[in-house]
Amino acid sequence: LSPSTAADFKVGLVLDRGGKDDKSFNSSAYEGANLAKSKLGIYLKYVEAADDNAFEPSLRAFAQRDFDLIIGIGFAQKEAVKKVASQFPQKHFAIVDSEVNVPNVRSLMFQEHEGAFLVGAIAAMTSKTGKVGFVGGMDIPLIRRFEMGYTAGAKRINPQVEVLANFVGVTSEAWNNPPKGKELALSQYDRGADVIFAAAGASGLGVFDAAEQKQKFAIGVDANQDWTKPGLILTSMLKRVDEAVFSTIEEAKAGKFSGGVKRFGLANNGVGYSFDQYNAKILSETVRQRADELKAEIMNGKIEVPDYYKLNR
Amino acid sequence: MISSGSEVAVELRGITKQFGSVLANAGVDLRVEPGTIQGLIGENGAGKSTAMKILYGLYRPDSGHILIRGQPQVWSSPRDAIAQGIGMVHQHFMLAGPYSALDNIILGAEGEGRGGRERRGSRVEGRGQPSGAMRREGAPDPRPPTLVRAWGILGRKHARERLEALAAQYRLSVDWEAPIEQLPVGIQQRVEILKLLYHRADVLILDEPTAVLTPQETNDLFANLKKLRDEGKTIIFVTHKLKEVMAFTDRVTVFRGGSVVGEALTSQTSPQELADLMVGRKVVLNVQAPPTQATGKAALEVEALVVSGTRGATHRVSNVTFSVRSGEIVGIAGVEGNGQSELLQALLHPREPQCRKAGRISITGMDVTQMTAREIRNLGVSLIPEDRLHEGLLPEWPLRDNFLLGLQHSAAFNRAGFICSSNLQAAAAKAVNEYDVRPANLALSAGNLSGGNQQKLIVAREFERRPKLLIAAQPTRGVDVGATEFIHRRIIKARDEGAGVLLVSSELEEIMALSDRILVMYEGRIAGEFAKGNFSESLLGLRMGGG
Amino acid sequence: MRRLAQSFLAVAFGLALGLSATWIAGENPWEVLKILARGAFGSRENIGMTLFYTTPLIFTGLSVAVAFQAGLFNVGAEGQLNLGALAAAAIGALLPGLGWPMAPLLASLAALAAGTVWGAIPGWLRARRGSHEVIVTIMLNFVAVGLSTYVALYVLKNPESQNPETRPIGLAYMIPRLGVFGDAPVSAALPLALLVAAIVWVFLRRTALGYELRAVGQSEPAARAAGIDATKMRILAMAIAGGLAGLVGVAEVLGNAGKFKVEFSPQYGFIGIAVALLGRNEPIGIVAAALLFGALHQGTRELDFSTEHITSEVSLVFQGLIILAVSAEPVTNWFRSKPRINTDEL
Amino acid sequence: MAMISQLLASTLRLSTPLIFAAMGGMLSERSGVINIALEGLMLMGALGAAVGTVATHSPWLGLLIGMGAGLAMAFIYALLVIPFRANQIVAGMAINMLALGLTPFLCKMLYGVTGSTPQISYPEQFHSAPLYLAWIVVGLCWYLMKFTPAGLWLGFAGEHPEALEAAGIPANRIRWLAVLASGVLAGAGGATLSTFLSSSFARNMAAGRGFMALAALIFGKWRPIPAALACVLFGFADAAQIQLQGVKFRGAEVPVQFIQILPYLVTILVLAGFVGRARAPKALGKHFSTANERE
Ligand SMILES: Nc1ncnc2c1ncn2[C@@H]1O[C@H](COP(=O)(O)OP(=O)(O)OP(=O)(O)O)[C@@H](O)[C@H]1O
Ligand SMILES: Nc1ncnc2c1ncn2[C@@H]1O[C@H](COP(=O)(O)OP(=O)(O)OP(=O)(O)O)[C@@H](O)[C@H]1O
Ligand SMILES: [Mg+2]
Ligand SMILES: [Mg+2]
Repeated sequence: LSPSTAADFKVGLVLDRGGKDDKSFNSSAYEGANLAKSKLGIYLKYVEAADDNAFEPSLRAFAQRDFDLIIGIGFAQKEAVKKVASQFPQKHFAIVDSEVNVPNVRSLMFQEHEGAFLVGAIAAMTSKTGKVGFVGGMDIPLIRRFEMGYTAGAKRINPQVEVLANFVGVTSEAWNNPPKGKELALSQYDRGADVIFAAAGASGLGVFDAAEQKQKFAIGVDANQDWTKPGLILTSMLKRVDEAVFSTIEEAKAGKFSGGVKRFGLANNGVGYSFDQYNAKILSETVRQRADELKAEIMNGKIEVPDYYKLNR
Repeated sequence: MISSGSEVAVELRGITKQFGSVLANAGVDLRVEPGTIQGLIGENGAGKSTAMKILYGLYRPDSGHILIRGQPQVWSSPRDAIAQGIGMVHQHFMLAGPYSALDNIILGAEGEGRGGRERRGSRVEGRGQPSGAMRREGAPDPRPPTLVRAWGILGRKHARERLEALAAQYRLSVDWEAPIEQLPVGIQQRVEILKLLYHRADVLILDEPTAVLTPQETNDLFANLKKLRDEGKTIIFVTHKLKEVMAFTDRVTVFRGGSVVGEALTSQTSPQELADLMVGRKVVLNVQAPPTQATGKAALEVEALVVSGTRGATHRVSNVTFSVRSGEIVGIAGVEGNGQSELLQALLHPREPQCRKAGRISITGMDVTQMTAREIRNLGVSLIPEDRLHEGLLPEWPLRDNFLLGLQHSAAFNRAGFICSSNLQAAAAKAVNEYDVRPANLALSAGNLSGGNQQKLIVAREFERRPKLLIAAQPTRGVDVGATEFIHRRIIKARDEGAGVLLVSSELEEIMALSDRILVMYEGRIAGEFAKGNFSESLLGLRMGGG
Repeated sequence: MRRLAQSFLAVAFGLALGLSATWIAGENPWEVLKILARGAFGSRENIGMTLFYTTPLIFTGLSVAVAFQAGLFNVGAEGQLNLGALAAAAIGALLPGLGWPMAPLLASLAALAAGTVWGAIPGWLRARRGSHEVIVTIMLNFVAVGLSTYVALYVLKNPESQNPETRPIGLAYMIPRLGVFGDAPVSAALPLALLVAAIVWVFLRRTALGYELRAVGQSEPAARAAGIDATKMRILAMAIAGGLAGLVGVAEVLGNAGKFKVEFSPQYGFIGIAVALLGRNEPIGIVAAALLFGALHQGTRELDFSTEHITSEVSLVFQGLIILAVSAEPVTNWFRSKPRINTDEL
Repeated sequence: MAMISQLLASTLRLSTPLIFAAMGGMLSERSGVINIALEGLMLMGALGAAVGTVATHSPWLGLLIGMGAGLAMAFIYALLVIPFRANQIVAGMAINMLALGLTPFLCKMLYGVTGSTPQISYPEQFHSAPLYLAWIVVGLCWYLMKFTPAGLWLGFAGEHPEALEAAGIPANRIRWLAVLASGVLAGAGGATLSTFLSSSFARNMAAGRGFMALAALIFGKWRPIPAALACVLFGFADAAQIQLQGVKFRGAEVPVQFIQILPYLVTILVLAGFVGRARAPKALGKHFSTANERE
């Protein structure tokens, strides 16, 4: 079974139901942890939860088996992490996307709306039609947060801009339905959108297919997805779950683990937009300059990006 | 091909077939000469159909041999038998409702309508057929493998041409394009016979073909069969009606308990002799009920009842009015499918529009048209349904639970909604003994009883209600002579105890023996009413045929 | 006894097939089996988790079985249990002031009622309109998920969480936990499920109504001829089936989560079909079968943990294979509760 | 105007997988075998086609492999419901469950990735061929059922298998072939999901389409052309739903959830017979044993 390993620092990862390859935050978190495995030589073990009630026993099983750091991915694990962390105060825990106020838990929070704002602005600047699109996966608050930030960013550039927003579905199948994602995107392109932001897990791949078919732009999410369709993915809204996970592991291994909330926003590059050789030709200098100005304005508080979480309490 | 003298068209030798614990055929020997009509007669369950299905290749015999024109055969499916010119009209028609008559006929012989094509080559390597076997002349020919034929053509046009010629020859015209389910049974049977002719069968097996026919239709059928015989076809005709055997066959074979117990030239035997052979003892062919002693108030009154047909057009029951008084048996005669079933459904479920469109029904003087089936049954209505396995029993349940059916709310077995199993057990045990249901094992599932015993179980249960109105539909169908006699006596007893009895039967003899009055139903109407002593079989037969 | 042996064989066969799949994936099947067993029964908490998953499966198994006894196939338990849970959570969210014992009682009744209504709809459509209940219930599952998601997101949203879930219900609503199972959320819903199983048994086997319901399932024409209102029985059976599935809400909301979470059910409704099949539609068998499938679900979590190549989906493979093995003849004979007594043996 | 043609194009695309699956279902159900398993067969087809296309760089070969995957799963189904006489609904649900679990499992074995395959590059995807192919299949099914002996036998196997047997044609063999063919067609339907409507396999990507196809089949009264038209109707409902999202009604946005459940509600209304009752093949769901087996 588990290969004997020299690594004496053991990290356990409890992934959300989407699983390791959800092309979204689970993938990203796994990549960060995997990077830590190869760079830092830690021992890494991950499990995928089959249902919501499996989080708690999985977290606990890691704790009981002397894992040093246990990371829960996704807000669905909030209560489970809270409970298990309280039961094992000497262990270190981390959770992505949710705040847990227990001393031995580090909460890794991302300001998705800020990143979405930037790509919204980029979309509006690039759009020639004055219409941009948004394709969300499942209709949940997190995705609404992306949508709201994106819309605000676009409107900031062009108050007349029209944002077409669609959701793939109402169940978790929505994250795994690329045909539907593609159809939604095709429809938006047909209605005049020329840039579409996909925040839809694996369904986003369908949006990229549509972009290729229509030779129009799409925007990726979470990880840098520019490489998947070079020349068509305008940029990706980065949500650096991988870096947050990696740095948490790194610090914990070095004995510098601290609890509390760690926010990842524009300021510390926890969210942002991508720029690399794959989109260098399509993301113009001026657009980037304007985006960076906006970024600065957000950071110094000149612009307040609307936050769906706060507005919908 | 007219046969020469002593050649045997079909021979069964020592055919044995066992179904589970039932020995359906125990060494059946049968020889049929070509160009004759051979009657097969025997009681229900005697093994006639089984032997014929073996001859047709549907069942594989456990042991024994089949010889066609002297050549031994081993058949793995009806395909082999059909190729040897055997054709069969089954007791239950082998027709698929939504398909047209034409499609039903060409099934299995697709693409054969085109003249001559099927006559080429000889059947060289028929499965199990000894090499050197003679090719049967005029037989449909060895066809290409099924999977190849599947993609061929249906050949509807050619088929139709050939069929029209056949239909003209035998005066069997049919609406070729109509879905089978929209054709009357009599026509459906024509389709079955045309199917055999179309498939060029020269041994025709007909399993109880007259059960669904009027006397007139029966005569037409036999006229045709005789014509076919005279053309050299061999006909095997299964029935349990002695009269038909006497009138239409050349030879007769009697089955009992899975074996052949006698064989004779029809001209040299008599109905009584055949009946005694069939049953294995001397039988009184008909127990007559003495006329009723006293009749009371009306047990059932039906006024201007109308039941609409499933497909809109014609009414299944149109404007039927009659009554049954307590202490009398009213028989409803008629060929099946003339509205009797619908009439019974209307009596039980008058509230449901598909069961009753218009008309008034009252039972024991109470208007029941707005009552539920349960309320009606609670008035003291007992029912022996026509299809006992479907409507009378829960075949997979034990006898005890079957005995409770319909009585689950009766005070004897129900305590505040709970079933009182000790009472039930006791009552069921008593009834099973009294009505001689065998085996008297209350834990046995009802479907495992023989037909006669199933019927006795139903009778026992329905008489437990002490009926004021007894509706008995085909009460002795598929029941052996002993049980028939028993059930008849019970029905008479119920009448004598004051119940009104509505007896629906397609067996004229039964109707005539028991009824105090007879109504004949034809196409949903009452086509005649006769008081006791006022009818003859021929008169009833005429009315049943719409005459 | 022979039936038991046959079921056991079928399950073993299904398991063996599943294990060979893990073997192809590069695991040692014997080890896999040991891990499965350890995961399901290896510790107090694991036993507790097994029982936790068993509880809803008893409800859904009974739900499928009651419908089946009336000759209907309830593929809709998944939708019914979602609405049941939603209703319980809604009562808790809307009436926070209610005290014990009114609070859990009312919420449980709400779960029951919501499931009943959602079950009665296909029952009614089947009985009155002739719509086939299998397809209708499948469609209604999708509708139920859409409705409950809407309510959870927009009507009773939990402001404290980004999760699609309703506001938490008050503490007064929670039913007691069974402490012996460590941290596993085994609640009083388990004894409730056992009690309900007993009630269902008495209803089906000992009451006139249950008799009528089963009679309709055996043969509608015979039941109708005997004066039983088959239409009413069909609707009743589906309503009861829905109610039973709705009770999953009690276990989930009042016994565990304290709120309705979108997609909380790992397909309890569908596994319920397998539970009923394996339990031969009899309450005692269903309890045993629910335990088996609960153990399988819990045990595969441990597999994910303790092996290299096996993920949580394998539990679906196992379940599918076991159902296939059990559904094949001759076991189906008993599923149709068809006692085949040979007259020779009498 | 443009909007209408978009809607139409979208409708045709979205109905393509349904049409394949419904035709598969038609063959199976007309032969007397209920096919709840369409969903699982589609899933296998989707995976097979994605894997095949990734491996061979040809969507046509991918399609063949997808059909093969559907066929393999249908083989298991047929084995269970024909000789082993399993309850068709139970076995169908089990096949769905199995496919749901098996596809990610296979992905993991093949690519080390749970539940998805690598992307198929744009030039290697189907662009419109499946759309035409679907209608060719409809035409072939129509021809088959109406004008060939095979179609007649298939129909008899589902209406009155005893009659078929008595005509010398083995009914269960016909059912076997019909179920296998349904696996091939449903597999093709799944293949269009991963190689035409998108460019990779994703876990559970059939997302209820197998059930929709089944509903369309019933709506179409088990006949090829009406069933295909019903698929188009459902495709239209799906396409229109996309356009409807975000539409305001009395000033408030109509919730996505309500729009998403529309096709299911339509199906229920259809099944409730408000659009004409369907008559199922008479022997649908009933096991058949040849006279010789029956003893
Ligand atoms: N397929 C079968 N399986 C089991 N038992 C059978 C089967 N077919 C016939 N039997 C039994 O074999 C016996 C002979 O039946 P068969 O149908 O040959 O009688 P029959 O003479 O044609 O009677 P009937 O006049 O009622 O048609 C009966 O006891 C019957 O119940
Ligand atoms: N998955 C399925 N696909 C298609 N048909 C199915 C499926 N499952 C069951 N069926 C069949 O569909 C038919 C639905 O038609 P219908 O409502 O007429 O049935 P029914 O009510 O049993 O028959 P009747 O109308 O004669 O009472 C049923 O006969 C049922 O056997
Ligand atoms: Mg007879
Ligand atoms: Mg017979």
